[in-house]
Amino acid sequence: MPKAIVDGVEVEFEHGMSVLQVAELAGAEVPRFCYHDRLSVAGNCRMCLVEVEDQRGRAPKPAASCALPCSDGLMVHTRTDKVKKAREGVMEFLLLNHPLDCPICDQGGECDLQDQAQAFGRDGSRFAENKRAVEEKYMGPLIKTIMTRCIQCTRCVRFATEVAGTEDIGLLNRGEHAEISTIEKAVQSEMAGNLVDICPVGALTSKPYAFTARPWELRKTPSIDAMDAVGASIRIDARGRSVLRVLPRLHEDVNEEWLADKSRHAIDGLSRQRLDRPYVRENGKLRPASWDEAFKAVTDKFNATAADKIAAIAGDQCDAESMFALKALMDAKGSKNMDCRQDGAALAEGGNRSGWLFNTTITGLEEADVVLLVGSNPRWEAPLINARIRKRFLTGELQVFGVGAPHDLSYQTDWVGAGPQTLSDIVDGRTAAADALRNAKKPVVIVGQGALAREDGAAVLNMAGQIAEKYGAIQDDFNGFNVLHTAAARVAGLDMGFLPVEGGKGMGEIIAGAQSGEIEMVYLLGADEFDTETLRNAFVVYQGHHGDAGASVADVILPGSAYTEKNGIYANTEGRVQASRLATFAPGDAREDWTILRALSGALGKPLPFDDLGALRQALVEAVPHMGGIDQIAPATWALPGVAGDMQDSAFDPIISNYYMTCPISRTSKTMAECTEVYMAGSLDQARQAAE
Amino acid sequence: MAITLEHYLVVGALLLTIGLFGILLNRRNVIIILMSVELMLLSVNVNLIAFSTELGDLTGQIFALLILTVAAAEAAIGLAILVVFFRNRGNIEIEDINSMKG
Amino acid sequence: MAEIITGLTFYLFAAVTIASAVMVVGSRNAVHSVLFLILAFFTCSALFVLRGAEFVAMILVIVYVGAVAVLFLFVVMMLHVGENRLFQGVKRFGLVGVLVGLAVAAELIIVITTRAFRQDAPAAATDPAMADLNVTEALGRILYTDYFLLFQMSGLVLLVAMIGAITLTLRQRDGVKKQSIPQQIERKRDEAVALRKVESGKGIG
Amino acid sequence: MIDLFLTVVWPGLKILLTILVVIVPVILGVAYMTLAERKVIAAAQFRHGPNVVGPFGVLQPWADALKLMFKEVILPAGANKIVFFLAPMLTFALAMLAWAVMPITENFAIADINLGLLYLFAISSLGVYGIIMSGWASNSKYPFLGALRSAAQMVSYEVSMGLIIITVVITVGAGGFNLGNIVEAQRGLWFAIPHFPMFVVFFISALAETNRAPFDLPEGESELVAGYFLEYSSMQFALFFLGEYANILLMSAMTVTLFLGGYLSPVDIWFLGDVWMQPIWFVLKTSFIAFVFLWVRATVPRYRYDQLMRLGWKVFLPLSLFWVVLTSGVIVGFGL
Amino acid sequence: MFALISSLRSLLLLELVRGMGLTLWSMFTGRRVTVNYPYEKGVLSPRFRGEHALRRYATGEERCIACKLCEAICPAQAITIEAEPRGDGSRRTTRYDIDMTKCIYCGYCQEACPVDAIVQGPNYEFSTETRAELYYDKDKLLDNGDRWEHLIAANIAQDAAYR
Repeated sequence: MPKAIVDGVEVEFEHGMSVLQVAELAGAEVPRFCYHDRLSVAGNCRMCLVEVEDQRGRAPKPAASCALPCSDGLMVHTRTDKVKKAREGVMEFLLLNHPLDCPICDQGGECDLQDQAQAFGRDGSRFAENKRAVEEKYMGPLIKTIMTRCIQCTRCVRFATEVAGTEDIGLLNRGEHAEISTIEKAVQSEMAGNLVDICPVGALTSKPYAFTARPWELRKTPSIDAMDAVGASIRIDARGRSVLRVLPRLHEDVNEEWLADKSRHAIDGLSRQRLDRPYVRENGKLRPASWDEAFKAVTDKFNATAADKIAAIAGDQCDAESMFALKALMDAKGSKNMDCRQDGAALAEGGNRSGWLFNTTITGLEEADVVLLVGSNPRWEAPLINARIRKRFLTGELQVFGVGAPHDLSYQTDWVGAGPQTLSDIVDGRTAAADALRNAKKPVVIVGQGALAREDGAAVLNMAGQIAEKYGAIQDDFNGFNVLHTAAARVAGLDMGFLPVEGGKGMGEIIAGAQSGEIEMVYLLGADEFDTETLRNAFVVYQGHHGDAGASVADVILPGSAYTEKNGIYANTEGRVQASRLATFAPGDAREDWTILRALSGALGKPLPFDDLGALRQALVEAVPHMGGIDQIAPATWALPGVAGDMQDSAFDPIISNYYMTCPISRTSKTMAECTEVYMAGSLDQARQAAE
Repeated sequence: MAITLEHYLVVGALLLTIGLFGILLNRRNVIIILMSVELMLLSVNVNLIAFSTELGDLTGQIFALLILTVAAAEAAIGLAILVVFFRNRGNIEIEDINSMKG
Repeated sequence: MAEIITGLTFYLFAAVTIASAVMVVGSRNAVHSVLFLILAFFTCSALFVLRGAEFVAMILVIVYVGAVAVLFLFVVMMLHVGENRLFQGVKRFGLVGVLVGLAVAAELIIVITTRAFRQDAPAAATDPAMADLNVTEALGRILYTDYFLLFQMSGLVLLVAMIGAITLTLRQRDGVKKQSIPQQIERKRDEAVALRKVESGKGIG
Repeated sequence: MIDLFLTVVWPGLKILLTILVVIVPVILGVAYMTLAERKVIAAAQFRHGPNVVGPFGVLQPWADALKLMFKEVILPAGANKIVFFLAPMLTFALAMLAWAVMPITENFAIADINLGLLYLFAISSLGVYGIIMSGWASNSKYPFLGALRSAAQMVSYEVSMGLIIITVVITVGAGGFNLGNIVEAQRGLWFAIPHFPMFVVFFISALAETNRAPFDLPEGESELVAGYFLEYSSMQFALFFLGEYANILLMSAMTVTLFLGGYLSPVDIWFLGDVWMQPIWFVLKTSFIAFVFLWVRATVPRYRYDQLMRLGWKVFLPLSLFWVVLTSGVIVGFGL
Repeated sequence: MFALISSLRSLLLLELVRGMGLTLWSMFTGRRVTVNYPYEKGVLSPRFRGEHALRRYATGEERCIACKLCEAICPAQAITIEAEPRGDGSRRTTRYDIDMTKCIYCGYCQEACPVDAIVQGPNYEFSTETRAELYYDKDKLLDNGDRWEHLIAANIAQDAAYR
């Protein structure tokens, strides 16, 4: 390995690294604005100047270290007077036109420019002319622009172009007149929020978060996102009892350092339409009640109803603990009617755990050479996974084929068909996709919920599995068969078997039973994503955090907590077990979900055998051993999933019709409503015009 | 309503009995025992005074005064011992003091 | 009329005395016990006053209430004697206690009710020389004549008690700086102050 | 009916009236003592003192009283409720109780009892309980420390006070425990003159007994915040305050009675020695001693606690003991 | 001889008597030096740190821009600020509370303020009858600012040369 000497410290580095990376390896601090690990090198801020020296002697001028490949034996000096002076000069120039409005800037306190001006800048400016001013640009409902603060690092341009795949931002004009601008329309991406993170100054700031808080006021809680099944690592910033913003946390195997907009901005829904006290329905109307009254109502009905007439449905954002507690409660009663597949997806029917996991893993996508999307729109169902596919696509070694309704996925996709018929064709080797798959070294099949949540779902799943088997996606150290989930709770629910077993009723049968009177009591654990009106005839207990679909039909409402308000375990679509952390307490009388179930079990006279979260987790891990391995993926041996059978001819419907509203939280979020208005209802241009 | 000697004697007898009970029933707190002793001495004083005035003989009152001094001395010494014991042992429970039997 | 008032006063004070005596033994809090002890002494001295023994009554208040009980209170407060669990040892000693107590009470009642002591009671043995003196003076006269030795003895007892108490509780603590007034006073300026020429930037070496 | 009135009600009323005749002026005096203190200390420090409420601030005590009455009663957490509320009442009641035997004129005292001096002494020795109880019941460290200090201090100085009282009693001779007799014995010569050192020692002991500067360690603001009544507020606090000042007045009256000839006129000319002038002389003398109390506070800095104890046990006790011996020696020796 | 005199001196408490004499003398002869407070008042420094006030610009626009620096620096954590964009998009507070019972009058808030919005004015007579009145909100503070503006502005101008 080549070696370099940074400030007298010898380091080994890999070939192709830039001087900046090598210096960082050696522990030297090199300031930078435009350079970003995950973006291409622009080299236009000049902040990372260092002196380099080789056998021929010291270079006459300082060099921009981010753009200079490091060579063997190079000597790098980052602390010489010359470097210091150069940085001060660069800093002074950067600040020439930067307004010193830190007191009203939302970036204040976490601003790269502020920090580096303190650390590397001079104490004053010699600039006596008028500063320039730049017109604000409209970048959509999530991003607020104060373009005068911009230092033209072009990180946002590169992010939009490279990662988000929407070439909406560009640098216009030259010299004094250079400015960042949207070219034709607002940034049309589900990852637009990342622009705020990536901007080193306060030019792009979060619009919903504008002026609400300062970074030093916030209580930062590392946690896990539950808005989709990716399980991105997030940091929840809260003040008092309200969550003010969510930022991504670095997790190379899941979200790198990006975060999707819904995860980031739906949190204002956490403070709206909350269930903060129990309710009981009396004479057709819900009235506020005490916990005791609510428990009594539940107990009376629960004890009076036969076990096979009671059913439980778990929602999409439940933590594993509460599902486990509910399952334990149902087991104690002897009821087998429970399901965690609200959309009725034909998962866990035949096959084993490998049949419902994203087996390739998210990082595994970076080895794939052909991807076949079956009834899936990863851009909406899992924007971060979509970003990974795009990342692989940009290397030029990936071909993407899709079966289903065509979407713009931000990379080139060949839509080879619309429905199950195409799958049979591929198995029979009849389409272009089949040829590509045949030639692929690591083919990947991604089955979306749109392909499964239909009556022939099991057959479709089986067919997709056959494709994977036939084209060599199932290898010893590689499994190219993937199910892409949309619900954060789904994998954990399937893993622990929150399913109808041995004659129990599944989702569809529960609904049918409720309508026919076979099911008298339904316990909804945060379940809102189906037509709850079908449960009108049954006695519905709704335990959840928002007054949404489930609550509207409920006879008893038990206020639970949202994913930011509890310590819970989630398994993402890969099967990666992750723990979320309590960032704020649930409002009012609401409690953590498992405690409600525990208390209810006590009221029912069937106390669950755990008194604290530790004991509950222990019980959970005993029942489902791999739930104990936080941030690990338990391996699953391959078995062909699904049930072979006839398939209908209808096309795959997309499972998500509106990316911005998929759960009770995002449905109540004002920001998400605005995004829906702008991006979904097509009023983007009107909004843009209005802004101008 | 005439107050006779017997009245005082009854008061003295009751005080003595209460003091005795205090000593016998209390197995924990030495200070209470000391106080009970003081109560008993007080009852003796009541008797002495009662008889002294009844009989018109001041000797009773003299004895009462002497008992007062002795009781004061006893209290001082007793409490001093307690303080020293407390310093060494950290409590003054009778069960522990028993261990001084060796 | 006056008799009724005296009688009522006696019953009042006697009742308070007995009640507070009971509370001394039965109170859960040791500090309360001491406070009740004080009350018992105080009311008892009132009883003495009613009986005409003012001097002893006053001395009782001054010596007992003013000094001895303060000592008790001090010790109780300083030692943090927690709760007084009265009946803790009842199982072991309760029966004995009740028996002994009842026996004593019975004996006393028998003695009182039989009035055996009355029979040989001499007539008022008042010394004619003291007839015109008040009780205090008479007391003084007897104390310093007939009972002078006893008086001296009790003084000695007090002295011994004082010495004992002091030696018991006095503790010499090491490592405590003590003031020595003579040393302080005798210190001269020459021993305490020294004038030095200090170079700037060097300090005193 | 009339009989009952004559035998019970009328004597009772008379006693009540007599008590009021003494107590009301005492309470008024106590109230104005607080004003006087502030005025005297202000004067010594070149200040004005209270001068807003009424002319020269004469209504200040009433304003203070009103304010204190309407303050919130605060009971500290973990405090012993009964003892906590009992303590200030006890302090105040004892300070008032002692006035029962104080001779105001040669034929007026509420209760002219033989052992008046002993009674006075006994009552003043009970004063320590109010303090200890308050300190303990507050369940707080500072009051507790203050109470312990105060109790130790009061008990210590009581010893030398007792010996000085014995000196006075010896000097008076027969009936010496009667306060009236003591005053009458001073008709020729006030005891302050032959017993001058004891007069000084008694006064200083009185300072210590009432926790006044320079012996106000129990309430030492700098270290114990306010001492035993730190946790008190409202009327409880007022009672402590009144009790403290009533004690000052009491001690002043006691000093006057024992050493300055009580109600006697300093000069027996014209009408000045008449009986009706006696209360005036008594009040004047008492006021003077009370003024000295304030004057001392304005002058002398606080003693250290070990110095205080040293003074009490190693200076005053031997000195007063020596004086008892000397006095009795002189009386026996010269056959006085 | 010296020892004799000194012990005599201490025996007769001469020093004490002299001290007492001094106070007695000053009681009757001393000139009264105190200010007769409610009717006369002392002179205040322009830097005096009294009751807080939020100032406005001459246009009537409030100065505070909700930068929260005062809240951050307040050592007693007496200040609570909440902000959101105002209708015109400018950064303004929706809530500006000072708990005067917590305030230690250190003056850091006015030092930290980039726009001289929060200042400690010359008023020191703001005792209240209830505790609740000491929890100042934005209206109260702005009202203070309006009331004391002429003095505050004068003080700031006077002190400006030393900053």
